[in-house]
Amino acid sequence: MEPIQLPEWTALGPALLLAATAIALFVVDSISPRSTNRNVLAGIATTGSLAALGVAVWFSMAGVGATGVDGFGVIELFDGQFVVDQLALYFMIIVAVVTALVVVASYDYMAGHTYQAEYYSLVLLAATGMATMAAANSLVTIFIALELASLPSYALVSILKDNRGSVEAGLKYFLVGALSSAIFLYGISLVYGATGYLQLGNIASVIEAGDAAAYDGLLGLGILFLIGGIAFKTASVPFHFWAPEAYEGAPAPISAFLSSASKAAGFVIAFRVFTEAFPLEATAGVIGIDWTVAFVALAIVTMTVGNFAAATQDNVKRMLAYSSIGHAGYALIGLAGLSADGGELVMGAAMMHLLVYGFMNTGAFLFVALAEHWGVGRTFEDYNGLGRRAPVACFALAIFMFSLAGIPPLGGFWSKYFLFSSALEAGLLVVAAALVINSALSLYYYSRLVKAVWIEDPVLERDALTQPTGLYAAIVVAAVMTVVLLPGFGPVVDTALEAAAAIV
Amino acid sequence: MEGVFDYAPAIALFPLVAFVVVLAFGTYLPKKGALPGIIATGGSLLLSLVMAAAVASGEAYHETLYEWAAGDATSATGVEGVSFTFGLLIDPLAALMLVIVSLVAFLVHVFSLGYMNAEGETGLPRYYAGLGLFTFSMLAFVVADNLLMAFIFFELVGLCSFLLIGFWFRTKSAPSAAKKAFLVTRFGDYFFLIGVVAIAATFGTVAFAGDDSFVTAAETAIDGGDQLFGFDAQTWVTITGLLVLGGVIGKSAQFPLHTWLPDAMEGPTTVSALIHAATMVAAGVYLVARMFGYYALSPTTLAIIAFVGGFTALFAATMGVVKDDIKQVLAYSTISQYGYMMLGLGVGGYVAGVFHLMNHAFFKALLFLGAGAVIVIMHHEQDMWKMGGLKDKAPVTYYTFLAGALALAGIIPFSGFWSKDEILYDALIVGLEEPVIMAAYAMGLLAVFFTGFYTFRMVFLTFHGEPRSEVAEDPHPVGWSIKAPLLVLGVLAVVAGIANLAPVAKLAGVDITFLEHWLDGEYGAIEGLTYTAYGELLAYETSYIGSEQVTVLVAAGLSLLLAFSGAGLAWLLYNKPEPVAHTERLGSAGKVIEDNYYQDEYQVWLAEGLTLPLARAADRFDQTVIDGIVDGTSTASLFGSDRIRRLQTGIVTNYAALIVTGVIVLLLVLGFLGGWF
Amino acid sequence: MTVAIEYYVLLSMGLFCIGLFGVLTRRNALMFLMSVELLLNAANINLIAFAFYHGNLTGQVFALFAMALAAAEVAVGLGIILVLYRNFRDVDVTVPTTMRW
Amino acid sequence: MLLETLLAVALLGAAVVFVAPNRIAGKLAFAISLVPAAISLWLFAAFDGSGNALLEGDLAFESQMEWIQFGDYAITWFVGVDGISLPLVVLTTILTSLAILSSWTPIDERESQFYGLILFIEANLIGVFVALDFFVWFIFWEAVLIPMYLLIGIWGGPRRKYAAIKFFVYTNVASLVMFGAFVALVFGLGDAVSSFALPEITDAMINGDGVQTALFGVDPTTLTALVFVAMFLGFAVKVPIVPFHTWLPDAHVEAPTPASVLLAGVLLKMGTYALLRFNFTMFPTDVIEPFVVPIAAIAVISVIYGAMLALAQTDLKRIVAYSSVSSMGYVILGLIAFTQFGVGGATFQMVSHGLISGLMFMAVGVIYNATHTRMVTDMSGMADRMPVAVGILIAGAFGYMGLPLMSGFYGEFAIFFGSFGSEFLAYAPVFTAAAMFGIVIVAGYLLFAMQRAVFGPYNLETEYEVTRAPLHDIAPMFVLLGLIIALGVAPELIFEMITDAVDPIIANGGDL
Repeated sequence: MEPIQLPEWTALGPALLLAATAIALFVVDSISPRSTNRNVLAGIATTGSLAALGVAVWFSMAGVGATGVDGFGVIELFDGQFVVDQLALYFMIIVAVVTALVVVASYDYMAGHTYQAEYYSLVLLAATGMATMAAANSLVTIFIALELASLPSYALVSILKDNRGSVEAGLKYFLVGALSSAIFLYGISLVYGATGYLQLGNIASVIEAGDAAAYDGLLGLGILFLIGGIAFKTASVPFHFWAPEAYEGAPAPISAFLSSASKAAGFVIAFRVFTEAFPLEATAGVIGIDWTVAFVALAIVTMTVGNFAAATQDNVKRMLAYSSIGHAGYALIGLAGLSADGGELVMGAAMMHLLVYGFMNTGAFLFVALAEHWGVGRTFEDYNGLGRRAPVACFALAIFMFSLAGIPPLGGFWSKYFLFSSALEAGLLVVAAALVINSALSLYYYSRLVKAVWIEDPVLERDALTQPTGLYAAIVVAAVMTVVLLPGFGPVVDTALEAAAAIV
Repeated sequence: MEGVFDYAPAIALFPLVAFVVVLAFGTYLPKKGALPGIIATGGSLLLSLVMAAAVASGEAYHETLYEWAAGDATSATGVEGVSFTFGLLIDPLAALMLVIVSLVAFLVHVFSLGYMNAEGETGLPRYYAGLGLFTFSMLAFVVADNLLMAFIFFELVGLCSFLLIGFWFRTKSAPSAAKKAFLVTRFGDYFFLIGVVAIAATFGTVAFAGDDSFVTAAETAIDGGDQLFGFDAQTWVTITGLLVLGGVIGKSAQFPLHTWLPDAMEGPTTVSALIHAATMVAAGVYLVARMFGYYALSPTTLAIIAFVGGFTALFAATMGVVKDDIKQVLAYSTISQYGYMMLGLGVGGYVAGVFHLMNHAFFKALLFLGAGAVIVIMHHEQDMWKMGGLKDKAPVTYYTFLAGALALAGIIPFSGFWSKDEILYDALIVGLEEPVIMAAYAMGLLAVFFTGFYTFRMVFLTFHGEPRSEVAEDPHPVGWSIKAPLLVLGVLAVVAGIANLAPVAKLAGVDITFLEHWLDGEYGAIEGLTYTAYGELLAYETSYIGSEQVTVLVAAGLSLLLAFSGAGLAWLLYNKPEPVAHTERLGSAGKVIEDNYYQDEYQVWLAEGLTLPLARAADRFDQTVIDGIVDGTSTASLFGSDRIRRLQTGIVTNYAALIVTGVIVLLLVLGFLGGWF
Repeated sequence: MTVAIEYYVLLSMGLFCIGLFGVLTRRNALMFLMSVELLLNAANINLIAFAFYHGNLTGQVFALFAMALAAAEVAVGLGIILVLYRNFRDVDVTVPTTMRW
Repeated sequence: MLLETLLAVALLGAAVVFVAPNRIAGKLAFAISLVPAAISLWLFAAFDGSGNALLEGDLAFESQMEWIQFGDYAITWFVGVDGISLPLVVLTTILTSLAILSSWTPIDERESQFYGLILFIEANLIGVFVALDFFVWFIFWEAVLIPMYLLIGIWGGPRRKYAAIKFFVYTNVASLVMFGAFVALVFGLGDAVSSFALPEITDAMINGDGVQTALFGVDPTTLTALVFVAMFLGFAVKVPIVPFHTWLPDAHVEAPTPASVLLAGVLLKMGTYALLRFNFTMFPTDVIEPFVVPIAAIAVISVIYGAMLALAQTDLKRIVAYSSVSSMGYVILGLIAFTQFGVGGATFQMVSHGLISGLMFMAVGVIYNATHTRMVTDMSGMADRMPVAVGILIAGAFGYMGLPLMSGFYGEFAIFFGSFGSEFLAYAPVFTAAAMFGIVIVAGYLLFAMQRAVFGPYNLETEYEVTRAPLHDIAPMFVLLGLIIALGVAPELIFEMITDAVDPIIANGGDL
């Protein structure tokens, strides 16, 4: 129990801190627009994201949003437009972690670039949006938060204005994003039409009361369009098309940020919307079908497309991009496996996966950032023999790869196993089988990267590579966390399950 | 004398110590390791004699010394638990064999001083270590009190044989011969091992002697009419007996697994004398004698043993006729003689078989060592056509060799006559009742003629006539270390027959069949392992031509007649100053014989013409089909991957189209399932 | 006299389809962007119509939000199209295909 | 906590060596590896357990603690040893030390990484054998792949990349199959189990009612059978059993000598160990029964087919690799015989084959170090220049052939004896006799190779003088040879402990 009772609005502390940091960065930059003090900017951004992380962890540990005896209970703000429960805090933690890693890594990556302050503040604004998504409890706030996350992301992807790849990536991301958000908005309007409400809880009550029975087609179409919007954010098939290009063309830290944090944020709204607003049984009564069927199909197709497309890539970043799509497929199991009589196990497993993914995938992309910082090139062949020059970073890369492949003894194994086991328990034999097959395939291309850096001989002799502190620190922290999560997975399981139980 | 048996393990362990010492320090020892070997085998010989004396004083020894492994396994006959042990069984048979083996081993060690050391061979520690290990294994095999232990040392002597045949490993032929020797005997041992396993699994014991021996158990099972592994007990005993016989046939170089022995002559002649004539090859026959009680239970097996023995005796003898290499002649002669022993045992002539085993050990070791001496004299020339006239230049060698030859040819009164005659007599009396045995007897008898012929052809070509090469005119002198063993063995070859003058005994009615009494347990013995006990188990009927005496005379007369004819023919053809080859006269038959009836060819074909291509085909199958499926899976996946990534065309309009398509597909599927339309 | 809700929905759907058609066929980035605006406005029509239908203001308020967001989106979009033009000397969205497969 | 210490020493040792300078890495790793070896020998001496670890046996050095609770199932840290696992642990530690020693000569780049990986692999191998919770076991089981992948990939031969990735992906796919099947089994057990502790699951399978819940519409009996088959297939790749063996020759041939030593010596035993622990301990005999004859047939085919493949090879390492396939066939035969001698002999054979194949690979490696070729066709008369190494190679070859008084013979004999009289296996004598023919073929190909490679006139054309190997190459081989002979002369050294742990398994067969 806390000795001091904080005012209720502080429950959104992590998001607010991120927003404040973004504004602070603007302010600092406005004080002397002509000079750029990178240390100060990066310091502020790091401090802000770490503070947000600290607060989120603190809240989570202290029992904010926990429903138990020693918890504070779920905190609802602005008439239930926002809600801070364990789920929200859990995802805020993920977002904050990734943000912190990305910000630290960007210090070196962005060295020499213009628009430093803008860069950091856009990152933090996007993070704010994502943190807000975690707490949003109404389709309105969800949409706004989503846009708050998306718009800075478009800008961030194309921030390397003279880089054709970056611009192309930004364009594609933006166009697909615009289309998707339009579809999402249209879905919201249909759901609103069918139920008359935008707040999740109210929608559920209407459906449960059977008042929406007359609008089965409308509601069904609306739900389908909502799935579309979410699929865009999580980079799931068929809305994944932006991802390979955006991740490939964007500055690598941004790729890391988008593929980890943005995806997690996409999943949190998916989890919340579908559990809170569309109770499975009642919705099925209206639209005549379990919406989990859609997620089953999406999960299988997404993981298969992602993994298969990743298998033969030559460009490392693009391989990681497709792998990221594959992982979205894994996490979709969290929704596919929901059932009327519970499902916190499967959703919890998906949440665990997103946390671990936050470390290992961010780490992997940050390694790419490091490689871009060195200027060694982009393909597997360019990476050949890096292990001789930069053993520590490459060791970390091996950890990320094997963890992404989900093989022990790394954190990725646990979350993948829990997904698998809960899918089995949910009776999704086909999904579980697809998970296994795709994992087997993924091992091939992940180990290809390990092979490149550790096994292959360098194509040409390199000079010693620099060791940028920020990038190294971020990578090492991510790697250590990926390893430590193996023995220390117990608390993660407990937290994730509790968070999932909050909404299921 | 009872306490002396406590020292029995030392008989085998002495040479083992010598092996270790020589292996570790041989290079630094004087005589490069010969001395430890001589001392060890000498010690073994002394102890063996002491054991023999102890047995003569009425003792026998059967003791389990070490439990190798044990466990619970219920045998087919219902025995609970099994233990595999190392133990000693020193009965008259073993004691006799101990003396033979240690004596020959000792003499060969001494001989080696002249044959190997004096000739400046390199790698001598390896040689003496091999001899030591061999002697150890062979002695341990002899005293083994159970079938598994026997198998273990049976294999180890095979290893030593391999190592020693391949002593001159820098040549092409020696390693090849060593490999062949090991492989062919291994093929026999495969059946032997199945036999051991089968016997152990059937009876829960592998002991040779005592109440819990597998022999007793088998007897009980047959009497009780048990069903074992789906066969009636009698058949099963036959099957297992035949399986063990596989090892015997391999090791004792019986048809069809005899092909390795002639090749084994690539080894040093001393090794040939010790391993490939006197002792290791005898191991097979000894094993049959050792578990004779078991074979006695199965007339079928015995008949097969007899037939194989008789056939091999004739078969090998014919091949010996045309060989030009002195060692080759001896090698085929060895095969042939072991055929006799098998014949003897197969017709129930336990004493006769063992008797011939003993005599053969002496005279064949003598002949090989004599041949070794000749080879030294001839500066390592082995072709008899390049020799001649050595009679006067090397009298000791000549006369001892002649004694051995007379014994081998079965000329009265040399040792070989007595034992061979006894075998043929035993075969004849059984053969009068059993046609199969009669056929075996006939072949054995016919072989006597060939034996006489090739033996004396060898003697005449080597020692008589004029020297046919420069080296034969200027022979290399040999030292005492060569002469002394020859003399010892020469004396034995002449007089060893006294041990069992059965025909004399039968004709004159004098009780001078010492060996028979020895093996029949009149001194010390283990119950059940006696000639009489075996006789009771045997199911053979016997009959005589007229009376027993007449039969003895007929048998002896026939074999002597044939032996003399063979020797006489050799005298006619080859005892000339300048003998010429007569092989051409045999025509196409001669060609067949010279090529050893194509036995090597078909066996080599089995290995290289059939197995190897089969292996290569399997390898190709493995590389293409099985591995192809594995690689194909990965190729297919990667192909699929390549297709799927083509979805990503890079054109954003296509993406929008695909997104819309995806949504529509989902809409149609969900709508159809949900009944929205 | 009120127009039945179905007509609003049909209108918005028609608009949506027009927008979609534009998205699929227009290669000019600006046209693409305008088509997206059509899509958004289709949703807005729905929101407002349903707000009227359901008798609460949530939809109308949300429509305002949506318009503001659409404006922001256009701002970002125009920026991106600007740099697109600088880099590719064209605003055809099918031209930038350096990254594919 | 002794087992934890054992693991921790190896893991920390790996970390220390990883950051040590290349110059001293080899010696440092050897020194560190002596510690686990000493601990494991001490464990061996102080072993006081009895019975089978999974069947309510009295465990030695066990410890168990909470780890993760997910849904209805607890995952615990649970380790301990019994008579089956302890010999394998000792084998692992000793073989690792010796493998490190034998790497001093061939490994001349990135030493610290190499030795670090070796120690890391050692830790995981120990973990596989001591783990008693499914997840602890599986984590170590899979973790072995990574260092081996890198060892083959970085320090391997010309086709190392292909071999490494094939090894990695193939065995991992197999693990996934097995893993999925096992998880399904545990779910099928329903409320009967509350954790992934192997003894608990075994208890539910053997003494409890077994699988009672239908899963995915598959009835419990079929489900159990399917799981049995899937797990068998999963382990079959690891063992490997024909036709899942093709990764092995590639991996063996390309791997650097010390990795081959560990691969053949210990990694293959993981598969047979797991088969014993899972398939043949956890499943009641009536589940196994329908598969007995097919499995025995596969075992025999592995023996004969593997031997035939070995016969067709000219690369010494490839010969030894295929002969491993052949030898593992014996182990399967022993396991399926389901008698004390069969299963005990199979376990014995695991240890024995570990020592012998380790010895063979070392000997081949030493010759390779000197000649830079392994092709039988390229060599001739090596005995002339390297008498000691060749002598040991020959000794190893005879060990492989099952020469009596070397450990291989006892293993094979016990297997044959156990399977010949097996009442569980129909036509046991026929299968046994057929499998035994392997001892002829093995003699054939090894002697054939010896004859061509080490005997005959010396005529290898090298640009340098081929000389005797240094002591630190020879010494480990002598140690192995000593162990092989010691176990051959006195198999009871470990066989007693093994049978003690095997007996409860056999007892479960009831009145077979």
